[in-house]
Amino acid sequence: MRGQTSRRTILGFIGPAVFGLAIVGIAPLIYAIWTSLHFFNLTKLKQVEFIGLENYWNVLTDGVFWQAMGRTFFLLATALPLQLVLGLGIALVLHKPGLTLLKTLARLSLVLPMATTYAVVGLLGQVMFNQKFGVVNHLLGGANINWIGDPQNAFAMIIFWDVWQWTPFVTLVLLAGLTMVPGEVEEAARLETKSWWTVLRHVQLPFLLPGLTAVLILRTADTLKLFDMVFTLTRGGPGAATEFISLMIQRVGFRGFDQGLASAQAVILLIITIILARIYIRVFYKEV
Amino acid sequence: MQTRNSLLWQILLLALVITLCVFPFYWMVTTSLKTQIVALKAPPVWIFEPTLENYREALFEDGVLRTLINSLVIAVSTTLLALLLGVPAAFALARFEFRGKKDLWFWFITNRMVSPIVLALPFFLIARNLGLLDKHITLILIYLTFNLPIVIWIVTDQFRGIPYDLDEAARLEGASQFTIMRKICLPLAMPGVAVSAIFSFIFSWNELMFGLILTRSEAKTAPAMAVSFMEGYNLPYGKIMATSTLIVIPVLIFALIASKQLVRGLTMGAVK
Amino acid sequence: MAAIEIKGINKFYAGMQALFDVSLDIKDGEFVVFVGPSGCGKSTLLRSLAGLEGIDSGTVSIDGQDVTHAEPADRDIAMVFQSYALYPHMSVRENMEFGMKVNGFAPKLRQERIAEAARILQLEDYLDRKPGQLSGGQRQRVAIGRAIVKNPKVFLFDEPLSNLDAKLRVQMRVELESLHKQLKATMIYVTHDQVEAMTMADKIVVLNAGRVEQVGSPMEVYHKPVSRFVAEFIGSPAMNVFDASALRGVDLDGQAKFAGCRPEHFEMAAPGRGNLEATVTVKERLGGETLLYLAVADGPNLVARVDGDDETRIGATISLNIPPHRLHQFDVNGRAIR
Amino acid sequence: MAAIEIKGINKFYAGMQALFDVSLDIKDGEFVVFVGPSGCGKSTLLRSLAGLEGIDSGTVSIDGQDVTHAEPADRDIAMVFQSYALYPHMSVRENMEFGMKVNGFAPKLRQERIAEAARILQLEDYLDRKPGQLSGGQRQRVAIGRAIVKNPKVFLFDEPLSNLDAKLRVQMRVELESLHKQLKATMIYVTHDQVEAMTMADKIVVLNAGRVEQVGSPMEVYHKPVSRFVAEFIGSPAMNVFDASALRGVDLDGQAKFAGCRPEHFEMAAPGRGNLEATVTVKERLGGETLLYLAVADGPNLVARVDGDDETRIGATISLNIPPHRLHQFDVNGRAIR
Amino acid sequence: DDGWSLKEAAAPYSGTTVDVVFLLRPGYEAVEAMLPAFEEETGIKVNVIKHPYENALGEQVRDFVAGGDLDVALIDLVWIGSFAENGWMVPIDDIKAQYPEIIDPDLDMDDFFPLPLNAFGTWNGVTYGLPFDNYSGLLFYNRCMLEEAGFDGPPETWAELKDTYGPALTKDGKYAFALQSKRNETQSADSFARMLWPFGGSFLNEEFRSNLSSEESQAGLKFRQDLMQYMPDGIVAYDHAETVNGFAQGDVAMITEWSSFYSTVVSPETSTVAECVEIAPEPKGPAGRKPALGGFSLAVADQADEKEKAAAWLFIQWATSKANAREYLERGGVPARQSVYEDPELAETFKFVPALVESWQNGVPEYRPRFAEWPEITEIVQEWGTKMMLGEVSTEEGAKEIGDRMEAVLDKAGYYSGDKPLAQ
Ligand SMILES: Nc1ncnc2c1ncn2[C@@H]1O[C@H](COP(=O)(O)OP(=O)(O)OP(=O)(O)O)[C@@H](O)[C@H]1O
Ligand SMILES: Nc1ncnc2c1ncn2[C@@H]1O[C@H](COP(=O)(O)OP(=O)(O)OP(=O)(O)O)[C@@H](O)[C@H]1O
Ligand SMILES: [Mg+2]
Ligand SMILES: [Mg+2]
Repeated sequence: MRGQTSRRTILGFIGPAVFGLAIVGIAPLIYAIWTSLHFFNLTKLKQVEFIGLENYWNVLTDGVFWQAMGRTFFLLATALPLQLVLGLGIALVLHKPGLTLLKTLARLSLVLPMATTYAVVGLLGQVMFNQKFGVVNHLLGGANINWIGDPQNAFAMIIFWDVWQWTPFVTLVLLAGLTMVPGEVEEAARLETKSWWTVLRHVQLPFLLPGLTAVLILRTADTLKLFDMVFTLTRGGPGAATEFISLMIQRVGFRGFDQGLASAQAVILLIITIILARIYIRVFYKEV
Repeated sequence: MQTRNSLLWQILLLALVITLCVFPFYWMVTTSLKTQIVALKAPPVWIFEPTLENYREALFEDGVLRTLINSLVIAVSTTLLALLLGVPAAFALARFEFRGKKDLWFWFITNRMVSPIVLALPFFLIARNLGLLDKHITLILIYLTFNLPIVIWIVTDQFRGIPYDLDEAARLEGASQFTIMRKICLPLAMPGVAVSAIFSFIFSWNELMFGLILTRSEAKTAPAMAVSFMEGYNLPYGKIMATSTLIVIPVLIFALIASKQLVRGLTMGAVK
Repeated sequence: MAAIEIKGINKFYAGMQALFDVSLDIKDGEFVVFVGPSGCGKSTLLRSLAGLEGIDSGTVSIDGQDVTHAEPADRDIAMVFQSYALYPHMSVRENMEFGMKVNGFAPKLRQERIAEAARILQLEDYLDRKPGQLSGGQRQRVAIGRAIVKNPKVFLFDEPLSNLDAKLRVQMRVELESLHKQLKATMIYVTHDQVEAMTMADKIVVLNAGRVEQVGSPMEVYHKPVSRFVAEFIGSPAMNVFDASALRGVDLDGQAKFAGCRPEHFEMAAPGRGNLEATVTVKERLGGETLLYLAVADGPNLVARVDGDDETRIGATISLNIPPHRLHQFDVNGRAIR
Repeated sequence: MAAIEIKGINKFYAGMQALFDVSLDIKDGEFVVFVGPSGCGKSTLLRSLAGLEGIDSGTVSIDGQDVTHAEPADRDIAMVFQSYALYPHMSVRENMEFGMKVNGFAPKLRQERIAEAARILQLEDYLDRKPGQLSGGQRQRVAIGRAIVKNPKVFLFDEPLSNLDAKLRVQMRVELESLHKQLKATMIYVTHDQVEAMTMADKIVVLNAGRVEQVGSPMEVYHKPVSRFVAEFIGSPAMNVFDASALRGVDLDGQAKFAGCRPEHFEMAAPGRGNLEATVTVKERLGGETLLYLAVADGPNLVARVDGDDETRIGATISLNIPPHRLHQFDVNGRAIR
Repeated sequence: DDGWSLKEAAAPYSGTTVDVVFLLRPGYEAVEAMLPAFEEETGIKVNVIKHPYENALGEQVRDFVAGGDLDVALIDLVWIGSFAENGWMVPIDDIKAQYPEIIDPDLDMDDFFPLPLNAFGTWNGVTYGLPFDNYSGLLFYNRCMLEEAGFDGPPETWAELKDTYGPALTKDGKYAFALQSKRNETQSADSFARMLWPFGGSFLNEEFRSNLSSEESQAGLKFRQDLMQYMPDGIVAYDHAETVNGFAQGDVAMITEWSSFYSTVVSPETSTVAECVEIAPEPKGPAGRKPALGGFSLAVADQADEKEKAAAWLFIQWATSKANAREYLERGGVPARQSVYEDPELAETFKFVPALVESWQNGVPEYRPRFAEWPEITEIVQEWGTKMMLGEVSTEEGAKEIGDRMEAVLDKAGYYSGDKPLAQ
């Protein structure tokens, strides 16, 4: 009977969302795709012309684009594992019984980074990581580390803030997954072994997979979209050390005004994201 | 059966987590109470005479108050709209069988992945043509592109976790699908709805790019205001941090109130 | 209060057939119990009657009206789910009220019916509690109450007492029986509990792998099973069925391949004079009665039910008689021979 | 194969006391059954033994060794959970193998044990299925198999058969008993099923609201309940307990406030000559036996268990005798008077 | 006086609203403070939309492209080519022709310093904007620190700054010099270009090809690399604010910054070295004194309707007028009116005035190329300029990258195919 709901009913439920999203999502996207096939520079609108896939070709052969892409994936490859490991660790501790008050407190404070505006994180980063008057160097025993002006350090700083901001999210998703493990299943495993790792790997992990997939998809998409925090913190600098793909697209599209090229870059970015999401779902989102 | 040692480790880790989460926030608040001279002291000072001058200036001279109200109106409206559109769609995805369901679900999710930079200019031009620039409604609508997917994702999973028995019982009693959703499933999916509302609110509240490009003054949002102080000429750190604090506090209150729901609603499909 | 006619129902799940040409006549006001092993299609049949499950062929009529394609809500049926399916966020009162509300009953009538049902089910003190604050038995009663207030033509119960402990089960069983007397509605009841089936049913329907195996009164299916399947399914402990050749001095039908006797129908015979000679291997004392597990040399293992005070020792050899009217005979396909 | 000594266990849940000073001696190889009403602390006690639940005072020793603070994994205990608690993502084989694998058993040994357990439990055909693809009974057997392959000193079963239908229950009960004989392990078994408790136990422990009410052999608790609570809890249908004043011509103890008699122990007397005069109100025919529900004028409602062929009519008045050795007497606090 | 008054001229336009983008800089704050008087007198409402510099161009471009609300174009020196080619501004002559009655008889175009008027008011011989917020690069130096190190005056040449002052002033966590080089317009305008011109280099040669690999350009860029040893670490992350802060906190002895920072470094509220601040023109290079030049003019936007155009003009004319120049200066702005600086007393309160006036005598208008392609080119310069400074590429490699990419942009724009005349 689950298959027998009338077409009209289904449409009634799902239609408004599809329609709404189509208008606000698809129409601009189509426009962007149209732009990507043109020479479309905001300051030279008199010269708009159809140039086929030239923008795409230019993007795909542009070393700077791929460097930004590489940087972005490097960030993903460093920050995401950190977030997963830390998030998992904290989730496991929070999941254990006992220490109720402290754990409630910890759970509440996890909300703080999540709720902090991304742009504010960058501003805060400027204040805290300032070489001279920043509290971070001060806490490191008066170290004189040049965080913002040194390519490696700036990158490390971005990783720090990304981890700071998103580990709580990962933690909460994984914690939710852990609470889904039936208590007796977990206990059955604890009768067999003392090793938390064995319990995690063989018993809890399968329950975490849907949440992990969600985290992977969302974090990947968000890293590829990462803009606000870096923009306010380093603006992609020093040099191009923290110029991630979205900063680059923003620069091309809104500072260089070449919307055609920027659209092409963005469309390529979207395709990459979708492919990755599909892969994640295929690899990880198996049914428990 | 926990050994004393493992307890100790847990306490340490939790303390570290709490400190790391809270400290930047603490620093933001204290910096917002400093004058520019104190804020720039090296090494940084921990004890100083706090001033509310930054807040006064931000709120009453630079119009941060108005942008906060704008952000509030926009974030609340878009969240409500996303729930209004998303909850029924989630119900359909969880409860009905129809062709292309999986693809439709994925398409919804895909919207969450589109970079705002792609949509910003087209939306700007469209909004301009419709006379919708610098209007709340514009942001309320475009924020749907990332709120609706989140609502649909989380709420679909919550609906899936509700025993189908309940639907059937209600159907036998003559309830329509809409009544079943509203009276039976929605109350039970509340944790998920709450979480999706929190995230929807947080994401909208924090959004910068659209806010920067699609508004100017009438509908200017708080994050757009905060970065507008970032003139390379002069960085009024105290004022920036005061604005930041003002931005973070509402969403924080909102999130803390609802934090009880957070874990229950974030199962992301782990219900099996 | 309605007669139900089921004609030739077939039901498939994703290519797998769950019901095979099921036909049944249920009289107005009858109490019908469906029994059968797990997975035989009891719930499927019930759900098909309710309209919760579409059927692939066949018809269902209620009171002479074809409802095969009617919406569940239009069939005037109430169903009590095995899992209760109470709305967890509504109070007991709201649970009962919901159906009447969506059907536009006047508030006054709603309150009257709820009060009446609560009285019958002794739920008066719990009307404002949520299901989570009730014990299993109380939840069960709420689920029944939700069905009662609807005042339907037909009640469907899907294993409604399976989650209760022995004592509560007995209580509830008696309550349901008196309810049936009071309301005179047609009731269809799925259970895997022998005692429930035997005590409550006007008519028992034994299902086997999606087919109706036998329909009859409790005593009929108990005393005159049409097949080995029914014989072994009804009664606890089950009927002893064994190769007919193990019997001595019994007049068997020519077709008889298997013989059967219920544990409680064996009679002790003088040593060497019975139809079977057996050794006691295990003795289970249940208080009021005792089960003897018996081994027949080169023959079947049997169970006999004897008095609670029985003094037979383990290892003892005893001689058993099967009174002729207690003997069941089955042919090679397991069909009973009369 | 281990003796278990429990001394003065107290257990609190968030301020609420769940176990009160529970002490028990369980001999090596004994089969002990815990019974008691829902919420009385059976599971809590079992879980405390397994170390899954910390206790607030008291000690637990296994084989003379204090394990009060040992990790669950170090107690050499296998537990079969009421809900099976199978690992949903592992096949039957992997479910059984998991414990051995993490404890570093050699692959060959693992396969041998699994094969052996699968043979005993008739699971050979299902080894590669996931739990979701099994019927309830099969899942149950996998859970037991997972315990068996561990070859532990102590087995704990928490209502392991509660989800099975009557037939499967009987089968599994017998299988568990023979397993006990074969392995000679100490087994502790929680159930609310009367038959299981009576047939399987060497020793029954009756729990009431977190306290041990009585410990004894099945026949002891059946025939010599120490309190009204035990008397009414053990046996189905329950013992009839009523105000002693309703009895005629019986020699009662001076302290006796309540009298009791089990349904199966009434004897028919000549009209007017029994200890009680009663009217039959309801008659339940269960096949092998019949239950008579009786009303005593101005007195209690009783249940009597009589022969399956009993011909008494509803509405008939009958006279009942209680043989003196079948009469139970309780004082005003519900303690049995001997 | 022929009886012209602002009030009367503005009467037909009373009630009109003029939308204009302002920056968060001292000159704009000065005018904002003066605005109520204008609004009261004219009945014209000026709606100020504030943006940081980095956002101001994008905001305006989008608005003009979409036919938005802005009635005034705020034109940076490097934007004028783009704005003019897109027809987003109205030439002043057109205004004069169309609205003769609102032209202030005392407009006196000749009173503007020719350099700013030419550089950020004029394109291809047509004047669109009146100089409003005007900068010249100046050398700010900390007299006390210099004296302590034994210098009694500022360096005269860049080489002197590096070779003599550099080693002497860089010690104990203090630095001789700081050059704001953050990767945005600051990098190309304040850092990269600043070192090209004094050494005889330039972005482009006569044929509009890259001149960055020329000996002179390379000399300048190499000099910048060398000079970094006397600058704080992470100078590539320094924007104006950090540089000025460093100076104001006494960590840096000398900076080359815009005139408009004067108020910041002499105010005790923001500076700990207010007493020691002195100003000099930027040092000379082998090619002479070529100080940085920057600034903004205001022009009437083409998209405004008739009334708004008139009102916009009235506002622009008022804001840049001779009559208001003194007040503007005193409130922290830097007017481009020659007449206002003639008062000799001024140099005592505003120490930067002599240096400023001197700088505007011999600046380079095309200090940064002003053509329409600059927004794209500056992005290229910013990226590779910072990479050079970080040592990720050599000055030669960097110059080549910038050159190639810049030429590609120019090629696409049609300069080489002859579709477009070689501007400037
Ligand atoms: N939704 C479904 N999809 C596919 N097969 C199903 C579905 N529901 C039931 N079945 C199959 O149909 C058959 C009958 O199922 P049904 O639930 O009617 O059994 P039942 O008699 O109620 O058993 P039980 O006593 O265990 O409740 C079973 O073999 C079952 O596996
Ligand atoms: N985690 C817990 N927190 C608080 N109270 C609990 C918890 N677990 C059990 N209890 C309480 O402790 C008492 C004993 O519970 P326990 O689970 O041992 O009962 P039980 O005898 O196993 O009952 P059942 O037959 O219903 O399984 C009950 O009153 C129960 O409400
Ligand atoms: Mg069923
Ligand atoms: Mg229990």
